Amino acid sequence: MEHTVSYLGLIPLFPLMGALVLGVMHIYSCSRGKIPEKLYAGIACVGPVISFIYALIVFFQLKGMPPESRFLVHDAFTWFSVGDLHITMGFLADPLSSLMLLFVTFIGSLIHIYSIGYMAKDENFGKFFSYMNLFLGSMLILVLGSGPVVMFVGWEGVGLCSYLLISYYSEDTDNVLAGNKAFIVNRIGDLGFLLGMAFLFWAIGAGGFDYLSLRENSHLLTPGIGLVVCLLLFVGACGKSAQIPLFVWLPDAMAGPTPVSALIHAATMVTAGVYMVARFSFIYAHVPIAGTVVAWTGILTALLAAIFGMFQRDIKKILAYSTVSQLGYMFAGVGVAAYSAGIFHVFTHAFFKALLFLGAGAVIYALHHEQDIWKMGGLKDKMPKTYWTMLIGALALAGCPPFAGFFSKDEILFSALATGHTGIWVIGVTVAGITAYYTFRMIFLVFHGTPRDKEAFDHAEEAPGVMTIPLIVLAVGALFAGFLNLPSIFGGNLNVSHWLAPSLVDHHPHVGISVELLAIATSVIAFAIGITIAYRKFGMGAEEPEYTGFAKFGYNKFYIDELYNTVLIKPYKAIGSVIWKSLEPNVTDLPVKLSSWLYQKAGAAFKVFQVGYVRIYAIYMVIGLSIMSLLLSQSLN
Amino acid sequence: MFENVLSVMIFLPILAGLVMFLSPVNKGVARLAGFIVATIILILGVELFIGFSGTAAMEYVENRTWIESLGINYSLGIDGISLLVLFTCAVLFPIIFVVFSTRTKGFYANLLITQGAMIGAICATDMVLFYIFWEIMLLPIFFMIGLYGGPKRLPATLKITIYTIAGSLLMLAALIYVGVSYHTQFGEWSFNIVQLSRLDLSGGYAVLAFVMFMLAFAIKIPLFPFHTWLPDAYTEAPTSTTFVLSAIMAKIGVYAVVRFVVPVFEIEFARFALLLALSGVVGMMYCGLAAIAQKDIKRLLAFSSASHMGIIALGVFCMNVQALTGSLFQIVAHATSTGVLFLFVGLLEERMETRNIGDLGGIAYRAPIFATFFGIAMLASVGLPGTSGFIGEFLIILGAVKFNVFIGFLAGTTIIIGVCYMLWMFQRVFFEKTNERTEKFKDLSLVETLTFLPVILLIIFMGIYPQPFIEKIEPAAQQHVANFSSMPETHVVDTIVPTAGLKHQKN
Amino acid sequence: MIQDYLILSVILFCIGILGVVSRRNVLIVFMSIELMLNAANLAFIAFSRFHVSMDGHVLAMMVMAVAAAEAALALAVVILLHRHKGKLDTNVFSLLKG
Amino acid sequence: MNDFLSLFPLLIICSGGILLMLLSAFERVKLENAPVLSMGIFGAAFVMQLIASGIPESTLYADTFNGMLVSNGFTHAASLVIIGCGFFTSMSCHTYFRQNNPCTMEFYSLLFFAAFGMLLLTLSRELITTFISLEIMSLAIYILVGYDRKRVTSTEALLKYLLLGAFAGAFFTMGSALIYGGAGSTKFYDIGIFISTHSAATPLLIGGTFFIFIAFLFKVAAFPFHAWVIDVYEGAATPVTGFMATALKAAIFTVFANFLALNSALQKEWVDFLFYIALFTMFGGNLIAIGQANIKRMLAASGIVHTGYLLIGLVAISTESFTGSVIAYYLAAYAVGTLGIFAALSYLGGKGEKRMSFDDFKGLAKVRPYSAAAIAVFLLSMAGIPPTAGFMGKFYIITSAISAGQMALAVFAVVSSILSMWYYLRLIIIMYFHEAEDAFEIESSVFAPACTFILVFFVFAIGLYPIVV
Repeated sequence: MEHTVSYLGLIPLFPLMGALVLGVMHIYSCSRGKIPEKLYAGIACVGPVISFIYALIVFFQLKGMPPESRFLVHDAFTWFSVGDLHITMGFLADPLSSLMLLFVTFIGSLIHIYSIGYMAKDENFGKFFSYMNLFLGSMLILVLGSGPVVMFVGWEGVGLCSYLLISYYSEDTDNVLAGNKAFIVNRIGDLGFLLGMAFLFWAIGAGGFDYLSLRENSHLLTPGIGLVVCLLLFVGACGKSAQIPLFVWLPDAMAGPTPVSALIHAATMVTAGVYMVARFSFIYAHVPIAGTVVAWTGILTALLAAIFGMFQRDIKKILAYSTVSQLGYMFAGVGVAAYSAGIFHVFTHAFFKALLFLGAGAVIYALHHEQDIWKMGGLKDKMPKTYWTMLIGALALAGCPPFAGFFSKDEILFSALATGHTGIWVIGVTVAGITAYYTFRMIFLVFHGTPRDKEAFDHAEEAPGVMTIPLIVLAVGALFAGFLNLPSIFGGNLNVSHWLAPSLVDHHPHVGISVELLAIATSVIAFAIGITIAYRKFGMGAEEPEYTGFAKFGYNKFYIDELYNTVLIKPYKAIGSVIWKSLEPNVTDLPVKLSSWLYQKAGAAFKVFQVGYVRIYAIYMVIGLSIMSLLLSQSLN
Repeated sequence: MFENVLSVMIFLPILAGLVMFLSPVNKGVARLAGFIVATIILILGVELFIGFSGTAAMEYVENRTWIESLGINYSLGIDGISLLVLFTCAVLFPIIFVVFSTRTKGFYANLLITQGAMIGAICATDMVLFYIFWEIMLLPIFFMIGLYGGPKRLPATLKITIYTIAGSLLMLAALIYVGVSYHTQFGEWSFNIVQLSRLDLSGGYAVLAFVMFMLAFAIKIPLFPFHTWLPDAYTEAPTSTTFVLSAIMAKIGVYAVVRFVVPVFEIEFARFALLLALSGVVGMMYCGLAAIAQKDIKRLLAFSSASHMGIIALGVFCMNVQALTGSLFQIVAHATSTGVLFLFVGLLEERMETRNIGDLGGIAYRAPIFATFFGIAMLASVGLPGTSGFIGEFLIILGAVKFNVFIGFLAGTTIIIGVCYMLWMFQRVFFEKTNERTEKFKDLSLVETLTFLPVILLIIFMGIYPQPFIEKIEPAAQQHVANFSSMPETHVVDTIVPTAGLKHQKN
Repeated sequence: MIQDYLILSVILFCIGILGVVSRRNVLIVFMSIELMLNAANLAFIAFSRFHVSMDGHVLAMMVMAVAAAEAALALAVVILLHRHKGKLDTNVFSLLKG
Repeated sequence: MNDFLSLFPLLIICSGGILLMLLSAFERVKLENAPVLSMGIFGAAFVMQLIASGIPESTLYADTFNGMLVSNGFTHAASLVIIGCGFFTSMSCHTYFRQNNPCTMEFYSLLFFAAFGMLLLTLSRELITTFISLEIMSLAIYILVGYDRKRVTSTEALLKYLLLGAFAGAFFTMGSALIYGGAGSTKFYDIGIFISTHSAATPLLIGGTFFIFIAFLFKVAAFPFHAWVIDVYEGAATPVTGFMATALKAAIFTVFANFLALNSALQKEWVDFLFYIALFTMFGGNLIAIGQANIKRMLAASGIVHTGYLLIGLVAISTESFTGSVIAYYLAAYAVGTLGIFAALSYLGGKGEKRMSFDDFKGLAKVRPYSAAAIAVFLLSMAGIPPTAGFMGKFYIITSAISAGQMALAVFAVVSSILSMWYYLRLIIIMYFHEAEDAFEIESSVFAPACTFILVFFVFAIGLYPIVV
């Protein structure tokens, strides 16, 4: 059929091959002779770029098709087939995945280029890029997978890569611990995903376990099972996209190199959860309750993370929390069934958040790995490119029209309002204000005012071109990405939404223009308020305040980590040692020990009867036979 | 020659081992000879695997009368159920001979005899024959642990031997009961599993016999709570023995349940399935949790192995085709992941003279190849997609959910529990700072690398393209489940458990 | 009629048993065993009278012969024991035990 | 002709005994060659017995012996076992007496007389014949036990055995008297007829049978008549112990089975009785064995356990189609293992049996790997681990038990053999997993070791090709 193409499988393959080659080269270089970084860099960038080109090809091929039948498939081979479970290693490109494909490969390539500069003179240069390529490959599998199981491969693959890259500086225990945390928390989510798949399969999987067939059979799904499936899948999404209660790993994940944070923990991987919910929109559409749960989880996460963001002092932590909070927005969007809005926010967020991280990276790079914003300041003149690009990013994040963030976020809030989730809308607007506040808190403290750390300031200088060019490109994206989905009120026609429509079960609430205006107005006001407060407090070089009361509470993230530690981790270990120290030897093994002990003792006791006096032996005989004869006489009558 | 390849595969190693015992060869020669024999077996095994046509029927059948008066035959055969177990047993042995050079000839002889006996147990389709090989394969283990084991080897070896023999002697009584009741029902003696599956047993003694069978296998697998011999034995045994125990011998327990218990005792099996599945899951969690508390890598792996065996066993007890196929597949996957991890630990011990996690660290920087291989095997054992470990676990969990949601959920937790202790161990052994001990850690030599590379590739290949394996075992699993579920439900209720115990013998 | 003989033989037999279990002197123990054998003989005779067949008498003869052989061996043992310990107390000979 | 043929081995043994006695009287043969000579005679008898075993139908000596003797497949098998035991015993005696106080020629002639008594016992189908052959056997064995006059332990063993044996013999006579009274005859055949016409439950018959059982149970050392066996085994010379443990047991069990099988009513009457005896014997034996430090005593105790298994065989015999094949096979299997280990002990024991406790055998495998391996094989055979003879024996016993509906007994048998693993493995562990403290120097003699290794071969041969009559 005309939908089958043979090159979809190649898109993930290139980065994976790159990963393999780089890995082998790295291992080789460990034992004999170093390999020049240029060679590594070259190989590293080939994969992503080629994938990007393919992504463009896919995009245009889809564009050439009639909207309702826009999809390409490529069934590479039967992965495994047991009973009526048939899993093919297949790839599916439809508008949704093609959009993801585009920006993942695009941003991925940019960040690879950026990393060449950032990671320069790192002795594990090759390893780093091998991991990055591996990540990109897995991410592409995740995006392109034609069914949940294939998606799960990428899903866990990116988890692995994030583990490897978080614990990249593995000499330091904390980094490794952060990596473990990320992996384990992700695994908790994956359990949800796995069980969700299982339920889904037993419900409607017999007719084929890939999205297209599932979508056809989705009407067979009973609401009960549907709810279970949705919630379980959402658990998976929470793990991957750092939502309540599984968001704790993302801030720690900043232990990895900054490009990693930009690529994995801001732009791509963490949005996989949103992507997944959108993917399964045909199920979520059936069970509104699930949608509501998703939306509320999202918006509450957004609020919580935003509050945490207000009080952080580590520049990357701030960005991390803002990421969590933005992800919350996205879930709110998909939760209220505005899938296209959610995905669009994913899209824009990828640009400006990557931009912010890379900018932060540049700053950190300039200040020799200083991450505390209270030790920065006045870098505006020192590194203008970084400043201006980051400013754009900040504005986009804060949702200032006409930057990208504004449109996407506004779309979400509007749909929340329009679908009658007023509560979500209110919180959303508040969060928008807070976002503006902490974003500009960061900007002011880093770039304005007077330098707080003199000699670090003196050594600081603009990053090399290989790093700034990606910044600029992304800045452009952050500026104009929003216009791709211009709502009608601004004379646009929601291109992206229409593009995504075929692969989503999207419904656009038709409400009066007034509501839309209200939404826009409120979010603009919120932004304004946030930014003014920020300016008041930090505009012109503020001094570090004492964290007290609520601030302290917020700075310590409401002590949630400590809570988990005492409620979950400590007991877990305790159980382990209890089992090993006391349960195993004293309870489980008791019967065995006891029986052998008894046997030995009984044997020892029995020796007593062997007295060695022949008379006694005769007596034994007599006793024995008298007892027997008694019994016999019983049996006689 | 190929029509009785199975006999060759059984008796070539055994004879080689015996000759090695009796002839005064030095250990180098013994090792070489052992390697050659193992390689021949490997070639035969692969050949056999390829030649296996993947129908549900028995292939490579051999049948000779042995003891007419009791209808005991020397009958061998391979089908989808046993294929992968045999494959594992045949393929993994040469590694041992390459990797560990510091052993006496007796050790190698023992290894060969074990292999032969295990292959025999896998191929036997006559219960008595199976029992004989089943018992024989324990003896070399007994000697290997006792002669070449660690400091606290004597209690360990005594415990494993008596514990397992206790189980198998009970099984002996049970299988004789089965044979006798076949004789009473059909008027002829037979211990052939194909004929025995026609039996319909019911009543107290059937339950008793079933319990005795399951006990034997539960001890061997080991199922919770009969696993207590395992930590000591696995830890005290020389690494290659531990490898044999965990990679293959445990699997034979699972295999035997599928092959001998399910067809004969459908009714009892159906009645106890939930309980057994529960014990599998509980064992998985119990051992997984216990693994966290271990200081000794080998013991940690021992517990992790036990934990995975719980899952594999669960797959059998769920008795739907996905779970069963998953288990059969996981048998290989687990052997190639956890089993190989044991070998790696053995190498580690040889180089570092310690297995204590606390004394290690930063090995990844000294030995990237070793670290990579270890990492891949570890990821396979925690069931990461793209490695062999995922397919099996996925299928088993899928089946478990079908079987019972609660069980399925508990079974799912394995992907969390496993990752906890593994990452914990990996962090402390391979990451963090190197110390003066690990400073001078030697990476894998070329030979070792080339030895392990095939296994690592197998892990990945089986993860990415498992279908060739699955399509060979799936029909047999299909049929097995079909036979099982064709069992009339009405039987399940009208079997009574013996209340008066054993006191009413005369029937 | 026959009962009386039987009762007598049983009594003799029991006396024999009592002797074996109660006495420690080897000679006396052997005597008691002889007593038991003779009790058996008595029973044989009585029964053969009862069945009106000669078998019983023959059997009694046989038993006596065997008893004689045993006695011979016993006496040899007695001498042997006396050589070793100078006592005929069975309790002296309890090296083998446990 | 056939009847004469099946008596021929008996005659050979008897005349062999007399011949040796005469030779010793005239001192024609050097003591060295006595065992060789006896081996020759035993071998000849064995061959004859094999030929005789070809006879399918059973021969009743109606006119020659007035039906007091019957020979059939079962007796043939049993006789084969007994003669074989004699052969291997004299083989290991050759080595044993080199390193212990030497014996005289009469020793071997006594061995023959004992064997003669046993053979007669297997054939006898009449109570007094049984009694006489029992006594022939016993008197010979008594003397063999106490043969080493200088060793007080040996004498003590003799005392205990003689005393208690005579005691049990008295019971036998009383029993036969009662049965004679009850059934009017002492021929098994007539008794059988009487029972089938009347009943097995008359007081006289029950009492008589009971007394006779006591005698038998004493001879096979069943609980609670087992106490003597341990001391006697320890006191007796190692080869003699081996002979007692195997041949004697074979003979008694044969006649026991014949007696039980004479009428089904009788067997039914006593099944429960034997059930409990078997039970207690197995577990009592295990309890005694686990505590022993001396190998001979341990083996004696394990002998008690095996008696228990054989009793299971008796419980399970089906009188309608009684072939005794199971019992015969088990006797053979047990005999091979036990003889083997006693043969090994009789040359490893060293001067004056100085090595007899477990600890003396520490690290034997390091010094004498082949002997250690042989002992291990015998132990495993006794423990019933495949592919040895012991396994098949146990297999048959359990099969017969379950076929007779004695599931419980089968399970108990299995449990007791689990318990017995303990002390068998203990010896193996001591031989293999400890360091050698002793050089195990022994008088160089080829016979006992040869005997050991032949028996190893037999253990596997019988195990893998179980010829069931």
